[in-house]
Amino acid sequence: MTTIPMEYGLLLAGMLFMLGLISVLIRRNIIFMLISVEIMLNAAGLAFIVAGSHWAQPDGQIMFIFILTMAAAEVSVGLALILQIYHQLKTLNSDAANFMKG
Amino acid sequence: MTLTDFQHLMPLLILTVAVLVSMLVIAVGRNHKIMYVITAVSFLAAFASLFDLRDVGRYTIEPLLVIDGFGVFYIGMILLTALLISMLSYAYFEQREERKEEYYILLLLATIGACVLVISKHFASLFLGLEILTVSLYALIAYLRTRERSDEAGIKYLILAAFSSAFLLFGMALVYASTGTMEFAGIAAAMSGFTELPLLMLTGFGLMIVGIGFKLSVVPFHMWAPDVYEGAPAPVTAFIATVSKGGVLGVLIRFFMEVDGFRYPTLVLIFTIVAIASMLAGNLLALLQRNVKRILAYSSIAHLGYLLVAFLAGNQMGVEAVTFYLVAYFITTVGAFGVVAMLSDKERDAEQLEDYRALLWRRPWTAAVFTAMLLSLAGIPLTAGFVGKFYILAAGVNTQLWLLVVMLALNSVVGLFYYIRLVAIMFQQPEADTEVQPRGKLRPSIYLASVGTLTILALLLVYIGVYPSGLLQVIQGLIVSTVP
Amino acid sequence: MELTFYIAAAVAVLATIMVITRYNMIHALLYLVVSFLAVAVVFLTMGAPFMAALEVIVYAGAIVVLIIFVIMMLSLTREDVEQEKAWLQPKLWVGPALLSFVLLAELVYLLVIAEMPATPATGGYVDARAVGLALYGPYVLGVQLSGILLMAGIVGAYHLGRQKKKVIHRFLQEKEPQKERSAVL
Amino acid sequence: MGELLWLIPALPFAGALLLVIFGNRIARGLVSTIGVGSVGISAAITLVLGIEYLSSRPAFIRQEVWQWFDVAGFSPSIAFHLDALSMVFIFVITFVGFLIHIYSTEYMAEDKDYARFFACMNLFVGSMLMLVMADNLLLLYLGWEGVGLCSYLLIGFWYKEPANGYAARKAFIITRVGDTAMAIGLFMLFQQFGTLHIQSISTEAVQTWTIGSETAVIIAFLLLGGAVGKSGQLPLQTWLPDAMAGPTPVSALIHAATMVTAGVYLIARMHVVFELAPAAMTAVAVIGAVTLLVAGFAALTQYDIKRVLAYSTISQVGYMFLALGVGAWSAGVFHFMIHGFFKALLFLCAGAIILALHHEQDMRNMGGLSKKLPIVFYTFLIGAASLAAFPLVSAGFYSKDQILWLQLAGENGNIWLYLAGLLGAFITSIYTFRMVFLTFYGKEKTHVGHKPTWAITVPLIILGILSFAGGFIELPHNFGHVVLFSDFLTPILPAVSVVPDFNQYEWMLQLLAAVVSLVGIFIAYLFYYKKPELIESIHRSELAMAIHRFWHSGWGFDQLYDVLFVRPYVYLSKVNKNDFIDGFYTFLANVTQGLHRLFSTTQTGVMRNYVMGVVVGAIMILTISLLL
Amino acid sequence: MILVWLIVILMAGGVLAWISGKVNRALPRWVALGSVMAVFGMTLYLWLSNPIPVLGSAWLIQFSQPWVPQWGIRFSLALDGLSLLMLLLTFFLGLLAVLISWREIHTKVAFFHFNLLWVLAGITGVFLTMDLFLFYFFWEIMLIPMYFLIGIWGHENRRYAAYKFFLFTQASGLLMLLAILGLYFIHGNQTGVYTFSYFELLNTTLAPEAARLLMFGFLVAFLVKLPVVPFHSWLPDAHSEAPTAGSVILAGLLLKTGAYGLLRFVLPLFPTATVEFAPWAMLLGVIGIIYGAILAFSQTDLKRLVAYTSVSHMGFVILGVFSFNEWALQGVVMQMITHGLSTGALFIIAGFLYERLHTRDIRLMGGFWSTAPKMGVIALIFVMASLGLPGLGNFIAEFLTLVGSWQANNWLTVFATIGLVMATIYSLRIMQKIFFEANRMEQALPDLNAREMLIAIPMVAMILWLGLYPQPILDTARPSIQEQLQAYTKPAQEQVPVARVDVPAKKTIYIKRTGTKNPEETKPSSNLQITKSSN
Repeated sequence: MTTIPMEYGLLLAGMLFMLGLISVLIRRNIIFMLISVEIMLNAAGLAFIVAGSHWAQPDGQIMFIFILTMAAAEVSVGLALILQIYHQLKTLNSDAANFMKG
Repeated sequence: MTLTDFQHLMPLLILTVAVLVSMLVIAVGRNHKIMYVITAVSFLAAFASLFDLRDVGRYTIEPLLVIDGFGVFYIGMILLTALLISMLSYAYFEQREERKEEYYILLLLATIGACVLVISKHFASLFLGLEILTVSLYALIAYLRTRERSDEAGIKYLILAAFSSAFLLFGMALVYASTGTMEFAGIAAAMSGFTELPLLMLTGFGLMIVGIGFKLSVVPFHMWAPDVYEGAPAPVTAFIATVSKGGVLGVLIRFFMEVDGFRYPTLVLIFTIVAIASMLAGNLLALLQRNVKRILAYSSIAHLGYLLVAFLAGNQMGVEAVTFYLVAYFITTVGAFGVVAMLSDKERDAEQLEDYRALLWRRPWTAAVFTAMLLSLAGIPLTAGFVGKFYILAAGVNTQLWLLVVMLALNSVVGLFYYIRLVAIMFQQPEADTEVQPRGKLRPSIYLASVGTLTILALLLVYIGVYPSGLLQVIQGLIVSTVP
Repeated sequence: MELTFYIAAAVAVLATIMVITRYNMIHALLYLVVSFLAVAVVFLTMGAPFMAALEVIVYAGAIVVLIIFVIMMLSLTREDVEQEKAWLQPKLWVGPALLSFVLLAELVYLLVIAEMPATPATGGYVDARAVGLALYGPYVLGVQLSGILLMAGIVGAYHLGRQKKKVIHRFLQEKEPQKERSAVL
Repeated sequence: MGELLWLIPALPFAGALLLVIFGNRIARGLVSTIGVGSVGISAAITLVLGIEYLSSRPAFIRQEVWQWFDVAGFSPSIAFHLDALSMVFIFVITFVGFLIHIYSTEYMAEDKDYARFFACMNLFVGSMLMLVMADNLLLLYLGWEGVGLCSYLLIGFWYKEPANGYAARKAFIITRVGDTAMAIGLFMLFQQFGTLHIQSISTEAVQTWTIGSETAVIIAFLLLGGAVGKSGQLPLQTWLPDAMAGPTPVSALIHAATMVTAGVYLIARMHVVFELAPAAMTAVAVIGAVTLLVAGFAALTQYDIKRVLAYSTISQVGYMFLALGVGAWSAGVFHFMIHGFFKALLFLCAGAIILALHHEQDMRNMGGLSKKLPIVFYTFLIGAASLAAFPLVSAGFYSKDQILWLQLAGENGNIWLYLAGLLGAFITSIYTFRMVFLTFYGKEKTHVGHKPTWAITVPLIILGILSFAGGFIELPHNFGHVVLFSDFLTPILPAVSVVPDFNQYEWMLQLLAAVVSLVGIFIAYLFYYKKPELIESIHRSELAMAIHRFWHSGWGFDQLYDVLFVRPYVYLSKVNKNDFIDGFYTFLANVTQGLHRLFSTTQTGVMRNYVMGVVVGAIMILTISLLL
Repeated sequence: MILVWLIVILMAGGVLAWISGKVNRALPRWVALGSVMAVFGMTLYLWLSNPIPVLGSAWLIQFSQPWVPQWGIRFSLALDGLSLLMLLLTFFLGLLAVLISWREIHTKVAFFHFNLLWVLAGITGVFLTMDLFLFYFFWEIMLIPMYFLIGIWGHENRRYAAYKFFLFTQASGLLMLLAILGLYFIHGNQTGVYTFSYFELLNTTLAPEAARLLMFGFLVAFLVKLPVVPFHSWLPDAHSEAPTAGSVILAGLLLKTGAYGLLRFVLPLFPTATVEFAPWAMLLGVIGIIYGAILAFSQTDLKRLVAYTSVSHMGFVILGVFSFNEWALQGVVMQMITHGLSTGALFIIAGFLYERLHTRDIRLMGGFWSTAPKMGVIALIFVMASLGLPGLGNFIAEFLTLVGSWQANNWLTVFATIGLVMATIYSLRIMQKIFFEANRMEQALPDLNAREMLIAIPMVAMILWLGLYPQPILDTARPSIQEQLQAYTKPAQEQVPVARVDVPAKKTIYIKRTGTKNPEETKPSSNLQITKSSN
């Protein structure tokens, strides 16, 4: 069980986190951006699990549950908002939502 | 969870109950006024319940929460601010076509989140409090969903906040990985062994700063602030500017004081850079801005920079200064956005500079209140902002943060320019030919809430500006005993 | 067990790369499910079976399904995929990707050179029971707070997601800005 | 009697005050009564006091009116000091002033600013009296500046003409340059002695300084600066010819008889300091000599009658400086008095002529006036004789002769100074009688309008008598040896010590001076009356004309100063009108605004960019973590 | 308590004036007039009933009340001769400011008078307070209403001028605040007593480096306010764009707060640092004198011209302050008062002209003497005062300053004296362009009316009085000046023997100088002795 060093777990989490981050940066579709953020949150959850497993504590997993809750809440609000935006702008292009600047 | 635990969580319980009651009331029948009254009363009741906790000392609800003088004061501050904002909201939303009732529920929820933040002593409660606050804010910002700008602001805040939350979480995970605990005290204990932070923990802290910095809207995580301020309804903007930031700052202070993060030059350097950059960028961005809400947004960025100066002082005086300044800043910001809200109409918020031209001659009292608020932001005597700024400078000088203090002084001057520019516009002579039609007025009873709130705020502003020792006493009394 | 971890990790990374490079949203979501499943396997290897289950149910299940629902509501067409392709031109993503790689490199470097704390004697396996005990023991307040969090999400989603009746009327009123916008796009 | 002392300056001041307040509202008769009366009473008091003084012969009379102020021992008073020296000056000021006031009632009769004129004149007389009666240097400085102000106001009296204003400002500013030097001198004196009280300085200076002590020399030079400015000596003489823009009585009173001799007074008053500073003494003499020559040559070429007189004034004051420079104090003061009489006379005559000729001042347009204005002619002749030092019968002869004699006989004398003085005397008689011949002889070129009445003629006659008879109170050793005047001054001003065994040559020198004067007159007669074609032949020569132009412009000093000071100053001022320092702040403001624009571009409103911002922040933080 | 009343009356009067505007348009003027008269009367009474030379002590009245005890801030006011004089000037000019605004201000009369009175209240506070926090408090308070005075009732370019004024003074003020805080903590760390009290802070011992830095903090604020080149550039704009009353208060009072600050705080608090800095400060003063004079000459806007003359005149103040002797400081005090009067008067005349002509461009004026001789005479008097004509107050001020500064630095004094010539140049230009030459305007200029004479005559009387018998002023200021100088006189005496040894015999000047530092001892007033014997 303890054969997997924590570095590897954290590295995996880091890579997933960065992939999500890249996606947020390069995607213009708002839904994609939301998905990417979910990937990042998932990666952060993974990091907690890894750490929790390292310390053999349930705390990491509990944090994961909380992250899960938050992700769910956020996705629901986010999707509702995206629907709203789509109604307004007739597009999912995040760059189109740039009325406010300067 | 024991009964004493519940007693100590009374303010939060009251708010939670209020949320539930509100939902039930909506289920029965929608009524703006009732919702408003429930909200206001619950804020008041929650605030009143704080008086029981005056001499709480340090009560912990393991492992998540700690209730101490610091927390009580911050909760009180948050509750009062939320109360004032809810009072301002009434007239504002009365004019809107949108459904009004959910707003109050979300406001209550967001306030709960902020309260949890300032009494949390564990990453889990920190995270949950922050997310309750944030998720409520998503909806609050986009509340006027028929407005494009409101939606735009909402989605920007949502994506960015979630994005930064991910950073925060990842940072927490790293810290947890490094120390094996998520409690502040545990982390502090783990850290106490090190003179230099281990890299893993440093990385964790770094990523956490990204998340926290975003919520505080300090440079370089500030870019959302003006757009969100502009897009959100004026009372919500006030809420973001005050309660949300105050809560985050509260937990930041608690965490940093607990782990004594000021020992580590890397962290101090990061915060110093962030503070200076915030002051500079905030003020410079606001300089020629023509949108009042954006001006206030940029100015809030700068003010967070100022607050970080006192925060960096890292001693008890610094904490007091931050707290005092927050009080002043809350009053001022709520007052300013209150004026914006009051002047707003059905179509749009009163956010263009043009809306304020010659305001003094049209609505002298509103203009006077706004002027007082702006002068307070600028740190001019007779206002709370002056004493606050003085306190920050004193804290900075005391710890000999000369660079920061001088930057603060110079930046205040830049800041002064746009505040008095706004004042000057209000004081301009009205042009004879453009007779400004007073906007359709609401029933006086509805206005009363706004006017009363603004009056209270203005009086408080001047009172604290002239006689700060009362507030000081409270702050010192509550914080002295509990700052670790 | 080790091997499982490496395979699952590789799958997760690859699937995620696929997610972020797909033009078709549905394809991307399917890869996302794969990625989540792989991560669930990683959880298993890490000794967190309960979390693995939750990952599959909530992430791969609920959240992705929710997204798919929304995509269906929006009734995306072929053009949207083309659109997505157009948005994902290299010149647009090279800069941000480089930036991210810098960050990634820094993070990886930091994680690699960082000294990991010594592992405690006990094994890493934490079963559902331990998690449950902790969750409803010390963390019960957290659970309640999660409830409040979910309530905030629900109320928010409800308010924002409500279909308005006045939409048509409003668009009719504001024909002019609408045109301007399409010009911008 | 001493109690009345304060009235002497106070009355003219009171007159001025009354005229300023009520001048525009009361009749002209009343204006002249106040204006002339106040000075008249002052003159009367002076007379009474003078008699008193002569009979009792105290060292001095001092009257303190009030203590001006007292700061840490610096305590000047408003106090008057009357001794022989100031007596002479008061006498000249009040009497000549009185006569000129009377004269002015007619001269200025037509002017609409009649009251203003008398107000200024009264103010001037008051200030001048203050100057000479002050018992401390600060009060003296008050009078000193006060006369400067009045000079300014009166030169620019006809203010509509910008040139007059220019001349007025020039006078004020140039004299102020000298005053500045003097002020610095006062600072040094105060530093040395802790007081500005003249008597104390005089007594302490002797005890403190050795002869030639550096401080004494510096102070003496600084005081000399003030004297040079006020008295129109080189190098600050350029204002005086232009000062003729004022009404002629002003020129007579201020720019001939009294104010320009304030420098003489100052040096005489501070003679103790000067005696301790031989270098400064030499400087005084040299300045005097050079000035009298420069001004003399310039006077030769002027056509404006008043300018001739102005240059002649500069030149004559040069003589006084010459005298002071060799320590012949009383000779200098004597020449001041005589000069006061005849120069006032000449100016007043010129004024009468100008008035008669409808404000024509160019001598080329005059001529043949001897018949038309007989009284003016004769009195002018007396004055001219005095100025030209016509031997034996003119007062000027005696005063000037004494100066020339002491250049050789005096201990500090110098043959070169003497020769300069002699040459000056020669030129003086030429230009003086050039004036006489051009004005009164030859054809009448301008119709005579106004004929002078008593108010003009009486002062002329009185001054004529004084110019004639004034010389007899001080006669050389070899004829008469009357020393009334120098005796009178001796308690105050030490007599010049004469080189022993030099007396026998005195008659030779007197003869020489007389010859020089007469030859000068003859040359003037030849060139300007008998054979005017000689002049024309000179005018044909290029070189002569160049010299003529050079002299006519007052040796080019104006142009020089214009290039050296005026233009650079004006240029400097104009070029920096908008204050380059302000430019720096504007630049700062612009930089700030530029930064604002720069920062504003980061707020694109595009969400991905904001995400990028967060990422950049994260990179920054991680980089810092890595590096530290 | 009477000191508190001074401030309270003004502030309350301000509020009352604002409110009374709702009742009647003219009422605010009377309210303002009444309150300023009241405080003026009170101050006059204070002055006349407390003959300072007799009392001989520096402090007449003190008032102290805890304000923010946690920080050691007290609401502490105290009156000495210096403050008394400044107050008299403040209220005198305040009175005139109300009077000149009688006709000039038509819009928002009530609010105008509110601001006017609050500026005066702020200035009063600055002159009275003996608590550094309170000082800064008042220092800032007076800016806001002043900003409004310029920004609302000013001329064409008012907003720019108002910003500039505000930003300059604020920026410098904040640096002063830092210095105050530095001093506060240093004192607190030394003694354990954290207090802002002026009297307590006087006893702080400072390391040279710290003293230098703190002094610069204070200096910057005061030098900007004074203003000293190169910090002067706000002044011409503010002065020329402000309404007449604003210009009068700016030139007459606000600049004086800088000079007052130098005297009251910089000199006694940092004796060693100031001595080090003195030559530079004096150099700045001389540069100011000359630079201001040169710039004044080429200005075509009358108010701007007068503003630059202020720059020049204030150069004398800093020159004098850093000479550290009684003559110079008395000169400075006199300069503060007389400059307030003379420049104030010139601004008032500019105001009169602007009311009549609606221009301040002197190129368009000329020949007004013929139609407005009264105005001409009064202008002449103040122009002469401005160039330092003896017999008028400014002369006493400048002469004393220069006498004093000569003791400290010869060459700089020489250049400062040259400034007097330049003063002549620009001053005469005022007369020439406005009152002399031919009239370039079509209309004839009406002469001063009774109200305007009522304003002008007292000023003329004052400036003459100050020129001819300034002793009451000097006596009033003496004890406080001696107190500010206490720290300087001692080392001077100690240095005497050193000077005598070091200086070669030839340089008699310097040996003398140290001797004359205390004329009471070395020169028992030689003037008087002779007087006695001769009479």
